[in-house]
Amino acid sequence: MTETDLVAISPLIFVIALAMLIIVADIIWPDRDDISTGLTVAGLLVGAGLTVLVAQSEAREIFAGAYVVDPLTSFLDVLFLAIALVTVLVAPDYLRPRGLPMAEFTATLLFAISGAMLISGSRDLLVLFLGLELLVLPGYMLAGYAKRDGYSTEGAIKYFLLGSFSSAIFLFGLALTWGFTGTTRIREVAASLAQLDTASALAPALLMGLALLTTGVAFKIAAVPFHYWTPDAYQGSPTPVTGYLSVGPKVAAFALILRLFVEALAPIKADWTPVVIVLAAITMTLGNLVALTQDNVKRMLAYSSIAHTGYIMVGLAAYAGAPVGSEAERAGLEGLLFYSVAYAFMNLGAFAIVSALQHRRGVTSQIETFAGLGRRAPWAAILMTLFLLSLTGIPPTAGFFAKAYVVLAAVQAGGWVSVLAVIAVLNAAAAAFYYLRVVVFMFMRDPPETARPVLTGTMMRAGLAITAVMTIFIGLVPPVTSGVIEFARVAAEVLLVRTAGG
Amino acid sequence: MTNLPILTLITFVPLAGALLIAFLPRGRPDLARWAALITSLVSFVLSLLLLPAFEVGAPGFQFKEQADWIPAFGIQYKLGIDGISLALVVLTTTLSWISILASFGPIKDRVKEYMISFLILEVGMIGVFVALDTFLFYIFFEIVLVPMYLIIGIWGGANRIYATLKFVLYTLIGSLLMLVAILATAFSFQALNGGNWAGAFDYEQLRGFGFDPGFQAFAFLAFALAFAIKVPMFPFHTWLPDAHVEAPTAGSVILAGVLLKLGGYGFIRYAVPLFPDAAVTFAPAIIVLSLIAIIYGAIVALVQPDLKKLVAYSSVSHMGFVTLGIFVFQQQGLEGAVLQMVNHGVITGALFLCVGVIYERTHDRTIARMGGLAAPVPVYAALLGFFMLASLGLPGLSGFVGEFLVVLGTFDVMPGAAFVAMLVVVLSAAYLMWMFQRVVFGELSDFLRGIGHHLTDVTPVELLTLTPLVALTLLLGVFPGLILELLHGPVNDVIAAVSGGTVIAR
Amino acid sequence: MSGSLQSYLILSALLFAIGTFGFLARRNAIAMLMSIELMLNAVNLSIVAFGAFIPALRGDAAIIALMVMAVAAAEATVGLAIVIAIYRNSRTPLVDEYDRMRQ
Amino acid sequence: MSGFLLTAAETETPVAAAGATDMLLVTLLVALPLAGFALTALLGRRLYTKAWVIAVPVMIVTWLIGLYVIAQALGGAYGEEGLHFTLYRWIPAGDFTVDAGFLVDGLTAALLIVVTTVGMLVHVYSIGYMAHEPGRWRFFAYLNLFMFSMLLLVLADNFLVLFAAWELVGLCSYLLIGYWYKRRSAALAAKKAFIVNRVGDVGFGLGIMAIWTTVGTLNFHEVFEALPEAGLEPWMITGIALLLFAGAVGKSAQFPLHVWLPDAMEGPTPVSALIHAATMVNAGVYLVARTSPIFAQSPFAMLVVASIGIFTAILAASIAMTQTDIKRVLAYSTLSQLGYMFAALGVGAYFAAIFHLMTHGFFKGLLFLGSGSVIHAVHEEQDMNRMGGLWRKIPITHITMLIGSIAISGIPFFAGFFSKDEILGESFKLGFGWVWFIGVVVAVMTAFYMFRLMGKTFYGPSHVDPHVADKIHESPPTMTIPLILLAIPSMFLGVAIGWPPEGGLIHQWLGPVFHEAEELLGHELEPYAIFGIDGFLLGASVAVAIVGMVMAWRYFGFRVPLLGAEVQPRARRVEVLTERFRGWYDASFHKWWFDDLNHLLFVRIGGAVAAALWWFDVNIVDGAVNGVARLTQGTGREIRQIQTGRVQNYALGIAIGLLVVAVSYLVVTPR
Repeated sequence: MTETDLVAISPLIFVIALAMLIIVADIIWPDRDDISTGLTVAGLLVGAGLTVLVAQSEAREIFAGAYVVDPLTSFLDVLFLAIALVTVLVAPDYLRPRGLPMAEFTATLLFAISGAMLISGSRDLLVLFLGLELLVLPGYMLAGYAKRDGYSTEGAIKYFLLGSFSSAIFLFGLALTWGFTGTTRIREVAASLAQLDTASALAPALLMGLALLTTGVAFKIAAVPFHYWTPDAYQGSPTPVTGYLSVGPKVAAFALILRLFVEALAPIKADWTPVVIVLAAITMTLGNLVALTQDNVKRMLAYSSIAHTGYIMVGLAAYAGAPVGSEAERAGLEGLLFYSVAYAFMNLGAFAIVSALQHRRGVTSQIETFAGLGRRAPWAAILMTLFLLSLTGIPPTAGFFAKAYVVLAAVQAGGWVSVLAVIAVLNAAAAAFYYLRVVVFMFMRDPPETARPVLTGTMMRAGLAITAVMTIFIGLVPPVTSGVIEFARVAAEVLLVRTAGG
Repeated sequence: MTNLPILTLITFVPLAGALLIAFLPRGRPDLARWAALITSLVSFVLSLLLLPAFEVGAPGFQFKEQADWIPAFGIQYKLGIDGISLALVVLTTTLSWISILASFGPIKDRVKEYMISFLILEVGMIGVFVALDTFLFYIFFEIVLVPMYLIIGIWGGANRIYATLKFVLYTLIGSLLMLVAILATAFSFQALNGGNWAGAFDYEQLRGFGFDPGFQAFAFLAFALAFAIKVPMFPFHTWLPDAHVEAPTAGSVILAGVLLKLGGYGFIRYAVPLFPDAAVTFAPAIIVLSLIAIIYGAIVALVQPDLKKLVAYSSVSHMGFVTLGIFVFQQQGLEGAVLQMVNHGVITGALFLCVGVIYERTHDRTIARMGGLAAPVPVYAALLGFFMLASLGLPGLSGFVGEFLVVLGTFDVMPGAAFVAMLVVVLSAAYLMWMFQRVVFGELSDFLRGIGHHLTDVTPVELLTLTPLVALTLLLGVFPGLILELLHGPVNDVIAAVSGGTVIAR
Repeated sequence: MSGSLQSYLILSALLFAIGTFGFLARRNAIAMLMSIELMLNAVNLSIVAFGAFIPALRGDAAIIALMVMAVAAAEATVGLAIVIAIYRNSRTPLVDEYDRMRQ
Repeated sequence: MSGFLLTAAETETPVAAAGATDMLLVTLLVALPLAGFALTALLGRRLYTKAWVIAVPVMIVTWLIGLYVIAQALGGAYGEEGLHFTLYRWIPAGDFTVDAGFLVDGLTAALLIVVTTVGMLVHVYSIGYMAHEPGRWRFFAYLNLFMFSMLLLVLADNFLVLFAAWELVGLCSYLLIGYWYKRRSAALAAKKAFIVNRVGDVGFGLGIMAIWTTVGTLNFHEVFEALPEAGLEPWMITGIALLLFAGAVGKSAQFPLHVWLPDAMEGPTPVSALIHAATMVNAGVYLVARTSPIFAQSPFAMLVVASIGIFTAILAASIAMTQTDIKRVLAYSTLSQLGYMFAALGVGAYFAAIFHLMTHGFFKGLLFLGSGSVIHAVHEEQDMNRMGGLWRKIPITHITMLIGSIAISGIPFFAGFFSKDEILGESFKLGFGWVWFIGVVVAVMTAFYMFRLMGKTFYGPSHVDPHVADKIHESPPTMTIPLILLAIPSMFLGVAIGWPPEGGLIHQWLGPVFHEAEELLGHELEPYAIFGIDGFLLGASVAVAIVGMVMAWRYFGFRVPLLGAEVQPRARRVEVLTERFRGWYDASFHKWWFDDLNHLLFVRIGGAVAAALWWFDVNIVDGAVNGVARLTQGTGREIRQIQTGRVQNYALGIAIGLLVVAVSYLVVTPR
């Protein structure tokens, strides 16, 4: 351990420190939500700045190779911090009327984010596991944050029980992998696996481990059939938390996949590719089919987020299905990363609107509450439409480019993965129905008699502005688009170089 | 011309107008109306400026604009027009301002939003016709959906939500598959081009590239499905009657006048030249479907009780000529197909305007309740009659030449098909004249008598919307060369592509 | 030697399966939490076994096992907190009665 | 507009034997009525009662120009090929180009004589006839439009312009039949006329396409030159000819497309005279005559033309014998006479056909206008059973109509005598004995029904509504003067241009036009022998005509001692006759049930098919679409059930998922 190691990992340290600082500040100035909120926002911006400062164009291993700072780390960290920022901006308008304190919320959130950041640069199975636990444990707490709300706690306990269950499964998989390869270092795991005779069958124990790992991560990204917790946890959680849960842990879990499957398990990717392809197909299809029948917007978005997992998995499948060393491998990872960015903003935006509608207590997220929103709160309705269109994948929004990206990658990969491309777009068409149904309610139904205007605070507006701007800009402003693409490309490239290097 | 990016201007002036309207005060619908009208007129005038500057007979595309957009994939912002696009752009700008003007009266609720939707719609429509990059094309192609979705869904009739969702979902299924094909095409190009993305979405480079036949089949089918739904071809047409019935008048005008043309244009610009081998392979099937559409649409139109449905089914029939003309791969057929697109846009647009005029007064479109309109509203009756005649292909009016050329081209290739297509001459006369007889002739119906003094003849504004279309119908009927001369070059390119004139890129 | 590693691994797998069964079969939240503990401990057993039978892993194994225990403790803490919260709301520890949200 | 307007208007230099003046005048011939239409239509109501003030003068000027052009053409100023020039290029579609061009030759001129003259007279007549119609500006506008279309039709120099004009006259016919649009029957008749015509146009259109695809041009002269050398299979020529003939059958209302013409009588009478007797319905005859070089190459097609023609002649004549509506009798008579013309065309007697076209144009125009005058006199009554004894009350009408009836019946020295006799004679001499025989039978019937008409209208006992009877008076001069003017050619046109037989003016005029066809047919006619076969034929014609007249008189005339004693009251005798031929009478009276058949076929069955297809569209095609949507949602609703809300079930699902994944790794993996 050297000083430079600490510098390299400073964003992570900073976030953890920030979380502690907020707890302390809350003790000093209790009931001052504005302080904790302000601190968090400022801190997150600083953290993002730090991340950019320490960003490396080449992989920089620290702590004896247990952690790495490379473009992928930076890419993901910036994204995590942005997710946290938007969540924090959106939260007060929801939490305050319900008497839920901000400080604990932000601190918990920051711990979770630090876990995500730990995953993003992790090069060690153990660190990976630690990061994962650090990510999900605060997540359970956030899900049950409204502890007097039966829905919230119900969602939380389901999330917790199943989450722990899957963590145990995942851990067993890690243990088997570790025992089989004899190392926790990802690079060495990959090297060890690469030495296996590719023609002969793998040891059953390793395959069993692989199955356990697959199940574990599939749970975390909410892939069907490991998705059961998602709708209930999302619906029950306080809406800003739902927004966070639908993107933060999901993207982090994909980061985990990148580090674990794409880096460590790449040499045996032929073994897990078919499973990924099948999972991707049923994930998007089931998510969409069930979302079609939902009348609660929050729950509908929960199912929709399952479907989006499927779309992101198409990128993964493209990587997996592509011949080793082909350009399609990179394209798949780029698609995955690009999709994650787009998905993060548009989904956060959509949940932000749902949460803005619940400004007053007792307002549910039944689709009827959206009736006539176009008249009551035109801007909210327009933004919601934007997010929904983006989620549908209508150009020129970020969601469209993201979808195009993964589809392109899938097409490049060829074979069965290109069938996934077709399934993906058919799903997108079906999904249009339920997204547009919300638009129907907002613009084509009259508001109920009792409807009152929607109030949004400044922070909520800022949060909405960020998500909306990103949703539009990623698609429409060439420098932004190219920037994200380039960043994703560099990140993916690093991953591939290392994989190829063994 | 100077270096003025005129195509960009034409395309995006409406967007500027839409943004402007967004910031107009809510309580002043008149401002929104006028702003929209003026914006669309500016775009219209700009598009007219193209006419004198356009060099007839010059090969390739003109007024080209090109800029990198997403260099990582060679995606460009590339615009340009040839004769086909020029005709359709002018059609679009014309129908746009007419539609906006026609909305002045009928649209009273949420005028601002309506006008914004309409202007964005115009951006998409023009964009489709001027884009020379497949990705850009797709984006414009999809952008069109959203405002149309809103226009039908917000300002439409009783069953509007069903209709608009059906319209959007149906169209989306096709177009999303096309997206896959566009991306696959680009990738295919890139792979065969040594991994270089440059030009992978560039229409001019893709055209004549000579893709692998197996790939062509897949890509062609995906493109063709998208366009077949848009045109719409039998059996993908059932969204059209629903959408038309529910759409507000101007929506119907644009839907019939321009949106359906996106499909025809897509076939002629993309599906056929990019994948000529597959196009030839599937041509017989498409010809059969076109013939079915032509006859079937006309027969079903016969028994429609609703004026708009009748015109909608007539559109199915008329658009069948477009696809028929394209897929006989023969000069007259292709030129006729494009001409038919323009004509159908003008005539059917006008017919929907006419239906709108009567709907404004009676809030009804049921043919059975009409009758005897000739006496109380003679000018209206005359206009309806005029467009009815144009629609049934009376020579001297524009409908005739396009249809005739298509059938002629078909006859050249397969006389049997031409015979079937020609039967529509009788059928179209039957359904249109029967409609006309029931609506305009006879004694004034009890229903209309109940309308009383509200049953007024066309207002000056309505006259202003219909007169240009009358003029166009006459002009293009007597001087179809105005359009046809534009088409020789582009059409020859298409024919060259399918007749094996493809150059294998190296 | 590896034969005996295998037997440990089988044992740990069995334990893991028992834990899983417990998790699936029990309706009481606390009992389910305990099943998870059992699963984690099964993993720990395998880790320790690896450490014991493969010299190269000996050092890592201890650390990992400790780490897993720590994580298990943290998990239990959070879990119990949530269980208490939900018990307050719904007055039952039986999780299959928490089905207000479904479908 | 640099480029494209110029190219669009670019035309080949017209080849012209005559000067620019003539070209301008020919152009004016169509332009003037068009302008008249446009002005009248635009000014509309503002013309007040003088709705004719533009249309009629325009038509008179047109007529004068027409006379000049006719004189030039027939005087040989335009040479054998005729005056031929191009206005502009109408359709430039690659190698398919169509010019808006005009051709004036002998045939055109022959048609022009009828079209402009009858047209002008009908215009004048209409001033009086329509004097009490409130919206008559519309009528005059349509009339002008019709004149434009009809003149364009005869002047066109290629098939497509002809086709365009063909459709336009159909349009005018539609508009004018439906002039009294409030009357349901009128509206239906108008629609029927147009649609039935379009059935023929399907064939015509396809024929044009066939011509272009085989010879690559649509210009008359070029086609006729190229076709024999194109080396086509005979069946192709036959095909082309029959397709063209289909158009002619529709426009000239030949069997089986004859059903529209009687209904067309719903239009104002001047329209019936102009369009449905003298001009438009002749267009089919004109087309076949114009394309005679094509028909002449296909004996089979010729046979079809002759058969259809003569069959229509007898069919229509049989129906005419029992109709009671004065205009319908004339309409069926027109059908029958047109049948004669086609028969003539079919046997190769081109001159006779056009000759008959011209004479018929005048005398049938006269008869219609006369009937209009009668109808006017008895206050818009058309049923002959409610007329009678009018001959003293409206003498000018009576005399002129009598002249027309004599002309059509084929009484010597009146116009129809020459032309009809030429048709029958040539049929016989060219070896079509059966045509001749049926033609003679038709001649009897013609004379019979015409004098039945005259009898019931003018001579028989009056059944006029007593309220009306007192007020009957002769029509105003604007109506009677055209009658008189038309009576003149009805008397003398035959002798003027048709005498001597096979050497009259008509043969000189049309000689160059039919030269090619005659050569192709290779007909060798024996010289006309008045004391030989021709005399016999002539005698037969005259005899049967007189027989027909006398028979009609016996039943429907007033008593003339010489012509047979009156045993029973006339009405009773007619009844007896009717009863004796009950079946035939019914068939005739019900028009051989063609309308009922069509109603069954097209309205009933066609309607049912359309309704069935619509059902198919809504339930099957759209049902499939909605079915997919419903299926998708239904699947979603089913899958939803797995989300039970219970953690145990979820955990079980995860465990099963884990097992499946593990099994797939262990069993299904590629290695």
